[in-house]
Amino acid sequence: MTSPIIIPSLEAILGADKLTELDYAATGCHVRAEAVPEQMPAVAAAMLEQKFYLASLTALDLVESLELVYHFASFYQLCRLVVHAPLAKGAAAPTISHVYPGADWFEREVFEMFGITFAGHPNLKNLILPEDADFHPLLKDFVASS
Amino acid sequence: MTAFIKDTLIGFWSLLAGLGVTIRYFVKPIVTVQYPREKLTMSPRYRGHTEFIIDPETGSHLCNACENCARTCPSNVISVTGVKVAGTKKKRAVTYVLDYSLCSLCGLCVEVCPTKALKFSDEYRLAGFSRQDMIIDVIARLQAQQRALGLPEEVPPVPEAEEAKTEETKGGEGES
Amino acid sequence: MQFLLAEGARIGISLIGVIGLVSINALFLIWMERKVSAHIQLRPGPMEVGFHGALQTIADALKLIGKELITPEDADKLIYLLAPIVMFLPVLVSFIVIPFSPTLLIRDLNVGILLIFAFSTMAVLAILMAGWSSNNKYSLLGAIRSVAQTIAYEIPLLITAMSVIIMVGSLKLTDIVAYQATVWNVLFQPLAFILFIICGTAETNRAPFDIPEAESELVAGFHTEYSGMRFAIFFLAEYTNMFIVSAVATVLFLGGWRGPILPPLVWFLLKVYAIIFLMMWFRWTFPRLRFDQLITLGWKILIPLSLANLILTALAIKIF
Amino acid sequence: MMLEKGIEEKTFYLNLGPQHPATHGVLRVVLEMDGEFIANSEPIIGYGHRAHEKMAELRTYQQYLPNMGRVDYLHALAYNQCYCMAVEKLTGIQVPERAEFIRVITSELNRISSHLLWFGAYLLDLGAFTPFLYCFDDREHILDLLDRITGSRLTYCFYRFGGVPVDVDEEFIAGTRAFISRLRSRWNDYDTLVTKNVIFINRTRDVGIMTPEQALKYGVTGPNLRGSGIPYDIRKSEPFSVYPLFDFEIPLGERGDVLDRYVVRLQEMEQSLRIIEQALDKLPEGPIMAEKVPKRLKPPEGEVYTAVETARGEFGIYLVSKGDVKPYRLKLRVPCFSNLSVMPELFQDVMVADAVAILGSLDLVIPDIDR
Repeated sequence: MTSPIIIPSLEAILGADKLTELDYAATGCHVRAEAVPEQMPAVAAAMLEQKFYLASLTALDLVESLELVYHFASFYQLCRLVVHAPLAKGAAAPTISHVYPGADWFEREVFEMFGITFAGHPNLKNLILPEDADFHPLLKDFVASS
Repeated sequence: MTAFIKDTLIGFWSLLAGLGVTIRYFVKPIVTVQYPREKLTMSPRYRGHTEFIIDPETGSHLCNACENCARTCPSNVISVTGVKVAGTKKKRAVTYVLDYSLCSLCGLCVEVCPTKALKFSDEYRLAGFSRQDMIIDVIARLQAQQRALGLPEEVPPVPEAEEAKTEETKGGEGES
Repeated sequence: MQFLLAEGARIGISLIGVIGLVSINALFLIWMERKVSAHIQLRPGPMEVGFHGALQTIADALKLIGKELITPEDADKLIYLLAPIVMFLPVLVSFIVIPFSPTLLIRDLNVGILLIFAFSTMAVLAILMAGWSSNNKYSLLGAIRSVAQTIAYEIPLLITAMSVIIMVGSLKLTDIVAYQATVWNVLFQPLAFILFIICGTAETNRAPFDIPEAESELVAGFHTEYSGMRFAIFFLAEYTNMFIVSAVATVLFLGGWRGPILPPLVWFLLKVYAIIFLMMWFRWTFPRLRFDQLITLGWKILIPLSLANLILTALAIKIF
Repeated sequence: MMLEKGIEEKTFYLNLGPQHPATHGVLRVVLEMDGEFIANSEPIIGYGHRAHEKMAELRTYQQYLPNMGRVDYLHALAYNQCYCMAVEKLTGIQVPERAEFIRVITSELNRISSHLLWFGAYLLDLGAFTPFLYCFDDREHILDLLDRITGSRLTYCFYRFGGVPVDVDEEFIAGTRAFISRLRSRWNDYDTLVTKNVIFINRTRDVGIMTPEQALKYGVTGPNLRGSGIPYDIRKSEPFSVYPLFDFEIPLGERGDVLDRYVVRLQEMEQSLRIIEQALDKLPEGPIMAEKVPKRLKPPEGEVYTAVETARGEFGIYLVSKGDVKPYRLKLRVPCFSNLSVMPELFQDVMVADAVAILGSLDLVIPDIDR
């Protein structure tokens, strides 16, 4: 297993019970972490220190609630980390764009597609959708017209 | 200073070498195909729109209107209706219409067909003047092919006593 | 009175002749450009209209005549309309002194070569007018680039021409041709010839120096907003400019109309079109320079080299 | 007022796109210009948004296959492969080895065609028209080869869950071998015409330098990252399919400038040729389709992330299944999205001409960004 290198630093932030090692062959990730959105800036800072890049940031609409999903990976070793951060509908999550400038666009996309606001984001406006679009297409209650 | 002169000379030489390449190509024969005058043969697996395979035994198509293709199609291109043929328990296609303007050329319809009734045509001149031109009546196309081969033309079967289950077909008149 | 009439008729005929030549030359050159580029790129080029597409350019010209002339709303209208004319007229004037053959020339001025250089510089003014008046940022950038780079290629162009002129001792084009009765100047002045071709390419705003129009950066540069015949005039001027620069190069370095067997006019045109082919060949081979790189090239390489060439020529003349 | 203060210094805004010769697709970049220099820039995207992620939730797994040819249409087969791998991982379908070989061969051919197109289009950005036609001549041969087995020339929809639907034939193999030697014979011309050209070198060297730190913070991947000297190639570092069986190198740049990114891509084509050559040599016999792949796929509940190395970088699919015939959520992690987001940093205080050179060197496919 190549994963242990990141586990100590994450355990310090999240607690040991929040981390699980996954079967890489079946899931494509080595470690899964459960976090609350408020911990994400700290997690991101820890990951950047370990020279991980932010592969993807997205969200899931679980109908009753939402969940932010962060994928981190490294240029230097094979290790993929997925962080799930559940979020109540209507709640705001703190931004990590000051840690990873690349997260800026990912957060804007999540904002327009799921309606999740990111507190502290410098430029939270629609990225892909038209500027005046006030709908959130990737929510499950959004019905595609055709 | 000497480095500057050297760089300049190397740079100048690189330009001449580049000119050498283009002049070599200048005298080479052209590689393009003058399309309406010359034509290429389509590759054996070219995915045009679908058409019926003419069964050598019956001289007709094999479609039993199971609608697997219509259900599998990601873009709802296919509308097919069939009726039960009198005397047998089998269904047979009466209409088979493609709205080719929606097709994304995935080929799933051909793969999913249980009776292997479909194949890709090698028709590639598919431009049209309106959306109507993109609606392809596969049965009419089959009939045209049968005429060309001198086979008896496909006659869509008449429904049995009970009324055939008809489905909404898209578009208007098809053409071959 | 009779003198005036004769002179008037002469000017009239020349004008018609020049305009005819300019149009036919442009039609031919555009066709030639298409064919040269096509064959360099392994394709046949226009093939449909006329024999090997020979009439394609005429079809295009007719199309351009039929097109709407668009004037942008906030354009400086007078300047906008004048710019193509300012671009084109100086080009026509240059034809007065070009010696096509010993007999075929309109006016054999004493300052022939100066006249051509003086008027060809006006193209920059036209580009500035077009770019400024279009009220389009791309056009403006193109115009500014054009003005900024002028000195970089104009000075070496003049200095290289000067080395030939001090050899010959005359500014008259026929004198320069006469001087090359036995040996072409290019053999005495190979470096000057190369520099002249490079600067001449820049002078005509052609790739790799097509910086004011740079289609991948500035859309179409200074003539972005021009359409129809107004655009066509810029086009016409570009190709006529090519002809003039090549004609000057022919006169200065390649012995003008001189050559065995064939008539002088044929020799002259052959040489001119050979140089034009060279310029086309450049265009379809090289990437474009950045505009500060052209200035660097001008100041750091072309000007020192041309000055050195001038000094060497002067020394050689003094010694021998 | 103006006269008292002297001439007021002002910046102006310039729209690069959405209709502009240098943006290959409908990308708009708003440039705040200080004369010829760029003071600030902001890319504006979304003109080609087709809601691919939403479409995934409305279609069955099979029906989503053709979409994968249309996200990044230039390296469609890698996307196709990634999606198939994601679903195969989720359902536990084992792909026969011959099918994996065919996938690698076709995907690498597709990578070369993508790089060739980039090469031509990039030179077009720099004002050289002719190399574009030369590499299209080469690319045409790849399209013919792929047409021969996939049946289409651009929007391939070739891989299926569990393998490939069509086997390669002798003519394809012979044609591919002929193509390999043909392309190798062209490198010299490309080098002479472009790579060694003094104008080209001056236009690209030390322009648009991307540091490894920037790449890390923005999640830049692919040749853009490798141009900055980081040897990260998913084919090597996270081996998928049968890539571990082949011997190939990861070309690297040193300075991270435009020229390095160019050289990396050019060398990658040669490495792809090597992979194809080895794959053709080692091509095993056997089935091309896994047995018993259900016609109506219903993967068990779970989530999976798969990544492949496309011509532009890491393409990842994050797929969540709730045991339905349709995916519950499918996130496409597209390389160009991150590669474009770093662009404003590279555009600091460069000229318009350089901006075009940098934009082109990032090798963006706009529909890939917009999805």
